Parts: sequence; C-alpha cells; structure tokens
Amino acid sequence: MTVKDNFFKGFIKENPLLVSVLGLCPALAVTTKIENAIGMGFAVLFVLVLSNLLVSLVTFRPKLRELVMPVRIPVYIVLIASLVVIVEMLMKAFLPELFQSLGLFIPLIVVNCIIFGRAEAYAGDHKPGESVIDGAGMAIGFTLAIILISLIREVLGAGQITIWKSAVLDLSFLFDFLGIEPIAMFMKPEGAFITLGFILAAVAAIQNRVNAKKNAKKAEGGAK
Amino acid sequence: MARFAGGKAPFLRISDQPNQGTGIIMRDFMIGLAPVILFSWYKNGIQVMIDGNIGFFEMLYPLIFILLGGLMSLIMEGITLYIIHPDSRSLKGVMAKLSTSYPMVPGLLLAMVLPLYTPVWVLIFGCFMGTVVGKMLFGGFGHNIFNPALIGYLTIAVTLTGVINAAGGVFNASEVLVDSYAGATPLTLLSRIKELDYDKLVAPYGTLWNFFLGTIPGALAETGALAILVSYGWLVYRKVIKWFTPLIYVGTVFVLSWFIGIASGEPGIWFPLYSILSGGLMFGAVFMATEPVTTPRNPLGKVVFALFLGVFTVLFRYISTLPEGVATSIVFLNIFTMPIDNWTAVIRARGIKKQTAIKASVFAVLFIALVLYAILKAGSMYTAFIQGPIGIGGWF
Amino acid sequence: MKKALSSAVVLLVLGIICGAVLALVNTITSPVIAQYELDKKMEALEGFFADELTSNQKIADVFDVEEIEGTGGIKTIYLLEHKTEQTKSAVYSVSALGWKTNVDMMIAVDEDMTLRGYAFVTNGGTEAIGLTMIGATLNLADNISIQDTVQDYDSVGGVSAPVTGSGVKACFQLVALRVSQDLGGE
Amino acid sequence: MKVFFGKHGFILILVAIFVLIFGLGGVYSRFMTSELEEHIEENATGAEYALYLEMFPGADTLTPYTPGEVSKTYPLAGGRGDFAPTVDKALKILQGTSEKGVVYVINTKGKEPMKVGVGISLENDACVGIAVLEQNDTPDYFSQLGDPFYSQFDAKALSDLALAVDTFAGVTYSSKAFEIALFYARELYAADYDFVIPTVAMTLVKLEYNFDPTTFIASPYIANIIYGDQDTEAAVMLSASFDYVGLVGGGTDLEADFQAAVKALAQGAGTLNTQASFVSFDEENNTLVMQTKGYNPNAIQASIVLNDTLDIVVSITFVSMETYANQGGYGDYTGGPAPAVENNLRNQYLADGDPNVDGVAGATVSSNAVRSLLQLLDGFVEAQNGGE
Repeated sequence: MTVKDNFFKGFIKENPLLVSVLGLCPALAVTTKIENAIGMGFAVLFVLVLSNLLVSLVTFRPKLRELVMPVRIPVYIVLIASLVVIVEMLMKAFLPELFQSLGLFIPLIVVNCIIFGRAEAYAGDHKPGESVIDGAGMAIGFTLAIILISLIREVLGAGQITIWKSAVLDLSFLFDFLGIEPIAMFMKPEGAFITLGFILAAVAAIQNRVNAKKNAKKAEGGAK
Repeated sequence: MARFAGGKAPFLRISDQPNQGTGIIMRDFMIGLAPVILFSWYKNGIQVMIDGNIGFFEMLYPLIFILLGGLMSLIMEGITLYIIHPDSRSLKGVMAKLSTSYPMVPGLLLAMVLPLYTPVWVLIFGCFMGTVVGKMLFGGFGHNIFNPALIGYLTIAVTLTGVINAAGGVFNASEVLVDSYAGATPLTLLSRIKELDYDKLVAPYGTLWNFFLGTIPGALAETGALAILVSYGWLVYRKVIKWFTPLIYVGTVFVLSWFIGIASGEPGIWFPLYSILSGGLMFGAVFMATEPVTTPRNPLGKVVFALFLGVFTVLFRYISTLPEGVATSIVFLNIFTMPIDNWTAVIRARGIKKQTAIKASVFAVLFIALVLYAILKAGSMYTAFIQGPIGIGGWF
Repeated sequence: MKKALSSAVVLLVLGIICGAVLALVNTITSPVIAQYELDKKMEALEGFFADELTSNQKIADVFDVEEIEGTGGIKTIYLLEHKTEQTKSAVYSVSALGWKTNVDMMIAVDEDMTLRGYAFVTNGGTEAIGLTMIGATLNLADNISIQDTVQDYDSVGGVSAPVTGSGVKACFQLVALRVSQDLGGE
Repeated sequence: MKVFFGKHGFILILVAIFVLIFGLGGVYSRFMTSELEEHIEENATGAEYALYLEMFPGADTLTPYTPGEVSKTYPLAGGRGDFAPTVDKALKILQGTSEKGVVYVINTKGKEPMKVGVGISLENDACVGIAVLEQNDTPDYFSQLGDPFYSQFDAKALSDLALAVDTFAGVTYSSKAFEIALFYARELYAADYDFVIPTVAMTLVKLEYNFDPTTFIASPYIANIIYGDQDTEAAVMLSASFDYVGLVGGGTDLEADFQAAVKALAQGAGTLNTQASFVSFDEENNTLVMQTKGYNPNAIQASIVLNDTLDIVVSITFVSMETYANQGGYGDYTGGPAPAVENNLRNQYLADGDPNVDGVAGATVSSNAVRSLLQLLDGFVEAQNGGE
C-alpha cells in the first residue's frame, strides 16, 4: 500500500463514519452547525494522529511491545485520555465558545470507537510514520463526513451555513424565493438519523457500483 | 381458493372473483374516495364561492391540492424506483411497477387529512416522508410496516404545524368570517378547555347535525361524516374493505366516550356522538384502519386490531395534550400488526383451547386494563368527580 | 511474575509521564481560562452599566469592582464603586427554585435602593416557558425601589408560569432582604 | 448529448414535472394565503364595527370622519408621569341618515398601551359603552375587570361634574386607562359637537394640617376655598385621602359637585407632606401619639407627652421603631445600635427646639421620616400656642 493509498483510504473506502459506522454519537449530536463539525473534526484529528503515533511508538520496538501487549488496553486508555484532556484544556482556553457548543462530546472522544479502533486495528502493528498518515487520513475522512451531515442538516433545518463563528452564510433569501421555510426536524435527533441514513445509503450505492465496474474490468482482463 | 395463495400480500379478491385484479380494486378504491374528495371540494370551495366569499381560483384549490398530493406521491415513487431498481430505468419498466403498487393513494390520503391552507411545499415534504421514507425504503408496496400517509402526516404534525398555522390553518374562507369558533377545531377546543359542556363544545359549531354533515372546521376531508359513510357503503359493497373493522373501531370509541362522559358526570348521548363525529376518526376508520398491508389479514386479527385502535385513540385523544389521537394510534398499532396477526390466526384456527387460551387471555387482559385505565384517567381529566370522593385519580 | 511486574512498571511510568504533561499544559491554560471567565463576568456587569461607560471603556476602567461570596440563594455579590463619582452599586447573582430547576438571575441595584436592571442567566422551568424568560421583561417601572419589586413584577407575558414566576419573586426577595447590608443608607 | 438523453431522459422528465409542480403549486398556495389574509382583515374590521353598532340600538351604518384636534395630558396611575392620549379614528353612527352617536377609538395607556373605543350618544350626551380593542396589560389583573366594571360605562352622563371611573380594586393601572380614554373622548366630543364640559368655579386658597386635637384623627387636613358664583369662602375638613368630611365648625354640607371638586383640587395641590400623621390624643394625660413611615413598611410610632397648655413638649418616646434589630439595617450608619437614629434626632429636637434636625448620615430614609414627624409635631405645638 502506497503512502497515498494509506492516506486516502480513510476518505471513502474505509471512511470510519460512513463505512465502518463508528463514532455515531458525535456524528449525530454535534452536527447541527458546520462550525461544530469542523471543531469536532480538529479535535479528533489532533487526538487520533497523536494517539496513533504514541500507540505505534510504544508497540513498535519488539522488546517494549512484549511488555506493553498484556496491558495494552489500559495503556491505550491512559494515552488517549491524556490527549483528550489536553485538547479539552486547550479548547477551553483558546476556543471557549466552541468548547461550550461541543460540550460533553469533547471528553467523550476518549470512548470514541474511531480512536480506539485505529489504535487496536492499525497503529498497534504498524510503523509510527504509517500510523500517523493513517490517523490523519481517518480523521480527515471523519471530519468530511460530519461536515457533509451538518451541511445538509443546517441548510434544511436552519436555513444558513455557519462556517466559523461570524462567517455565517444566510440562505434565507433562497428560502424566501422558493417560498419555503426551514424544517426544524432536521435540527433534532430524528433529522440526524434520517440524514445519516440517506448518506450511508448513497455511499453504499456508489461503492457497489464502483466495485461492480472493477469486477467487470477484472473479468474482462481475465478473459483476455 | 384464496387461502392457498402464496407470495406477497394483499390477496384480497384476486382469485375468488373471475377477471378481477388489483387494477379493479384500485379503481373501486378511487371511486370510494370520490365522495369524500367531492365533499371537501364542495365544503371548502364551491359552497364558499356560492356564498360569494371567494373567487374562481380559490374555489378550485381544494380539488387541485388533493390531486396534487396524489401526483406528487406518484412522481416520487417513480423517481425512487428509477434510482433503486436497475430494471426500471424506462417508462415501461416504471409503469409496470407503478401499476401494481397504488402509488397515488398515500399522497391522496395525506392531502385529505391536511388543513386547507397547508403550503404546497409542506405537502411535498409530507409526500416525501410518506412515500419515500415510509414506503419505498421499507421495500415498496407490500413491505411497509407503517401506513405511509400517516407517516407523512405525523411528520408534518410534529414539525411543521407552526408553518401551517402561520399560513392560515384549518379554516376555509367562509369559516374565517365566522367569529364564534374561537379559532379552533372541535378537538382543539376540547383539549383547550378540558370541560365537557355542550354549550362550549358543540354550540359554537351549530348542532351535532352540522358535525354529521361536516360543516365544521377541520382538515380538508376529515369532517364529512356523511360523505365518509357513503364511501364506506361503496367500499363494503365492492368488498374492498371488511365491513366490521371501521364499525368496531368507531363503536369502541363511541362506547368508551360514553363511559368517560358518565364518569365525568356528563351522561348525555351528545358526548359520544360528538367524539366520533369530530376529528379524523371516521376518515381514519374507513380509509386507514382498513389498509390491507399494514393491518392484520385475518378477520379475528382485524377485530382485535380495531378494538385496540379504539382504546388507544381514546387514550391519545383525551389524555395526551395532542388534539388528534387517530393517526398516532394507528401508526402505533401498526407496530403490533405482526404479533396480533400471528396470534389471532392461531386462535381462529384452533378455537379457544389449552394452547391458545393464554394468547387469548393476554389480549383480553390487556384490553380490559387499557379500557379501565382510559375510563378512569380520562374521566378524571375533565372533572373532579372521580378524583375527589373516591381518590382514584391520584394513582395515575 | 517478573513480566507482569515489568508491564505494571511500564504502565506506571506511562501514567507518570502523562500526568506530568497534563500538569504542564494545565499551567499554561489555567490562567487563560481564569482570565476568560473573569472577562465573561465583567461583560455581564457591563450590560447593566452601559450608560456609564463610553464605547470602548471596560467596566474596570470606571468602577472599582469587588467580588463577595454570597449566602443562601445569593451566589455572588459584585460591589461596584464609581471611581470619580463615588456612587456605589451592587450586582447580585442570585438563584431560587423555579419549576423543577433554579431560576438564575442577575439583579443590579443602585445606591438609592432602586432597581437598575435585571437579567436572566439560565432559565428554570420547562424548556418552552424557560426559554421565553431569557431576555423577558417583567414590566417593572423605571427606578422602582427594590423593596417594591417583590409585589410589583409582572408575570412573564404570554405564559402563565406561576411556579417559575415564584422563583423570580424569590430572587427579588432575596436581594431585597440583603441589599441594605451591602449598600447601606437604608 | 443524444446518448445522455437517451439514457436519462425519463428521469429528467420526472424531475421536470416535479419542479413544475413545485413552482406552480407554490405560487398557487401563496395566492391562497394572501387571499386568506384579506378575508381575515375583512372579518376583523367587520367584527370591530359590529361591536360599535351594538352600543347603539337601532343604528345601522357608520362612517369614519376626522375629529377635531385636541391635545391634553393626563397623569398615569402609579405616578409614572403624564400621558397624552391620541385618537386613532372617529366614526359617526347613523340610523338611516340621522346621526345617533359617535365612537372615538383612543390610544390610551394602562400599564401598557391600550386601545379602546368610546361610544357617545348624541341624544343625551352620555357614554353608552366602551370596547377594548387592544390591551397588553398583565392578563391576571386585566381579567379581573368584569361586567360590574364595564357596566358603569352604560349611560354615563358626560355632563356629570364629578365624572370619573370607579377604580376596580387591585386593577388601578388599567382602570385609569379607561378614565383617561373617557376624559379624552369627552374633550373630543366637546370639540366636535356643541357640548360644554361642565366646570366648577372654585379656587383653593390654602391647604394645611388640622391641628385641632378633637378632630384631627378623622380629618387631618383643612382646605380654605372660595367657591360658587357668589365667591363664598369656606374652610373644609378633609380626610387622609382628601375626601370631604365636613365644614369647619359645622354648617350645611357642600353640594356633591363641590365636594368632588375640593377633593380633586386638594389631591392635585401636593403642598403637604403626608408622611407623618396623628394617631390619637389622650386629653387626660396630654399624650399625643403620632406615626411616620420610614424605610420599613411598619410605621415608626412616637408617644409625646405635652405640658398642660399643650405648647411645650415634655418628652418623646418611640413606641415602635424601624424593626431592624441590628445596626446592619441602617446601612453603614455606625452611631450605635437601634433605635439610635430615632433617639439621636429626638435629642437634637429636644435640645434646641428646631424641628429641622440634621439627618443621621447613612440612615437617610429613617431620618427623613422622623424629621417630618417632628415638623408636624412642631406645627401642632405652635398652633396651640397661637390659639392661646
């Protein structure tokens, strides 16, 4: 697997949210604004890259690996929890408004399956460099996915796009032109589930089609 | 012989009537809807124009609105089929599928239970939730668990009531010019004043005769009890629906309301009549509780289903804060269609024997418990009669 | 046995390192957080004293602010003294039981015992009623004596919320009982 | 292109139909909503006019007209300053072609702005009814105004000298709004038609305390007035709320119109300090009990012993004081525990006989209260002196 493949696999092919369906809790809860999604994405990026790096570092050397493996779950938890607390403190100090709107979901990154999943499934037996690239790719894939969800939810549910703080794109002129109004349901949990469901279906459909094409090509190649 | 037919429901009368099929059933069903549609057009359009309150284009609106609902539903189902079925990427393929799946019905029914001044985009959103989410995502016709029209209706009722009220709500132009309604449908009034008083509940709208004719405010088609009865007669005559389901449903509500009235110190016959004639009860009983896909298939199952519908409608209507309980109770009981169907099929086939007695008694106990709860709770909602001297009201 | 022990040691060392890093980060961030929270409080006070401030003055430029811990329902008292005019005011952060949860209010009182302003910080009551209270006006007359607010306030327009309303009343009562102690001059 | 349409033409047509319906349906439903708004407006005006017609039995049509300009201000209830009502519209009520009456729709103010319609009959120059069109007052209070309140507006003669609206207890603000509306409607009516607002010829010469110990409890104030066409002079005793009690030294009571006029004049004069008052007088022991209101709602009471000729204060004892038990209740006053303030001021007065005592720093309200008590007492003592 090339570095490029390793990085980009988290975007679509192994997207943690849309394919593995991990990290549903933040994906459903904080995606009411794009701003929140971006903030959450950065928090996950920070934690995931560093946790992958650290986990990979402590399990990379065979000798250390031998010692760590029996207690790896507590080790991972200590590492990830420390990173999350660091993110929480930094965010509280420098991005207090974002911290307030993300609220409980920052500490909950500790138990976010994506972080743990990547530590267990990838970083535990790969080189530090590869692990960092994997973590970055996965986190960006996750971020893009929740940005997509929050884009749909915010446009339909509130009629605006909050990119960052005061950078708000007000779409009410469009809504007025069409004679419609935002549907509050999309700001609520049920709207999150419906949006996520449709996106999952669309991604699955696209992947199926791509795979079918690939298989057809392969079969063609085999026939030759 | 229908009982040996295999494959997907509904079977209805494919085999026991020569040269009949779903197409004919669909035609009969549409004819059955016609009196109700025409009545709502008359009440909200023609009559108002005769009174001189509106112009020609306003007169046409109710009819167009209802037909628009059906059309939207049809087109959405077409688009969904195009997307999810590779073999329906042509007019012929889609048409072949659409001709057997009643695509117009959810939209038509949805449009008929919405208020007159619902904006069209709300109707379209409701059609989307009903047809695409409530029907096509479950696998299309014959696979849906919930009544598609009611899924659309409930989505709108939960999230977009404010929009509908802002646009004008349930009153048609001539009702707007009558001040005595205090801006509410009969059931909204009941949930607002929480008092069983003929002068306050019925008198503002005329007499119970007006309730029967349907000249009271309400959603497009749900008020016309008389028109719905005509439809009921036709549908029963053509054997599209079973005659007893609506009867048991409405009857249960009637009897329970009477008991509740008595428990509240209001023994008059007007209250049970008022409660079956107001809101969407008649409409729901004839057109939605008899839906072939989402309700039990065997006759005993239909009876049990209708009985429970009656109790839950009473519970939702009088005890919860929502003004309308019909839609909620039908969708809620749709969840239990499978167990009711299976258990009643066993009971029906074997009679009350050792093996089936327990199942039958579960139904009976549940039903009686719910009935008692409904009477005590709803009875104490409207008066201190039970709460005070006996002190039962406090338990609930 | 030895292996298990060394694993434990590894865990311990990791824990100590992580703890140290956390402590380090905390020393950097905690003053920033404290400063932010202070700014927030001052901003809340500025709302009451907007007429006294020119556009880019901070509250600390014009007033000497003293923070006192309150008792009972009164959580914090901010005593403000105008630097040039020597007039005193007090702002109370007070909370009382409304419907199920507390009503938290900020109530500002001037030296002559008149109500300067009030604001709802969080809402008691159910979501719908509670939300209408944020930014609600209680129809109080200008410069009403703080003693009179208890009977004179208006229930929040449009909602009959007697229980939440009693929370608001309790807030005023707490301040009315306390105010002379802080501002003197009866 | 052709290939694309061949492949996707069907879905494109479906989507096109969808968009078409969305557009046309949207336009149609907007049209419906705007029509509905018109209907509602029609209905609202209709209902409002029906309300006015109901006030005048037999009337059938009404025509709006422009009333004369009148600008007047009235004091609001609760001492919240003056308010100038404005007229929103005026309507003539007709029966056939003959004018039956007139309705003024007036913007007035209770606790919040209010809009009321006042109907005035041309036949007997009387208010025949009042209609509340808009009000934003506290619902709990406003709803207390029921039929007993509104029925007073039926056939209320505008030529009544003492025209006033009976305040409904506890709903003073809203009651006052109706009074303002009624008064203003009378002014407008006088400007538009040949109606003269009745007035009473009366001037208030002097308003002072009643220092006669036999009557001052029932009627603490005395007003000297000149009234009537013959400029009759009279001294009138008034109660604590300035109600007419009787003439000084007895005699025939004034007519009701004049009684009301005295009250209005005295109330409006505002020259007396009403903070302190007499409570009782014990003739045997020459003991006078007085009270004054300070910071605490419970009044400060003082028992004062005088000499036999009632012109020298022997001693002052405070019966009840500001109820603050600790000195904290006096703010930052540090002169010792309660009742230090009262005692301090009393001692000042007893020392030099000057009632304008210096207040105690930090206890302004209490000081003011005690000072006004002492001033009243001083006035009493001096009056007895002059009497001798």
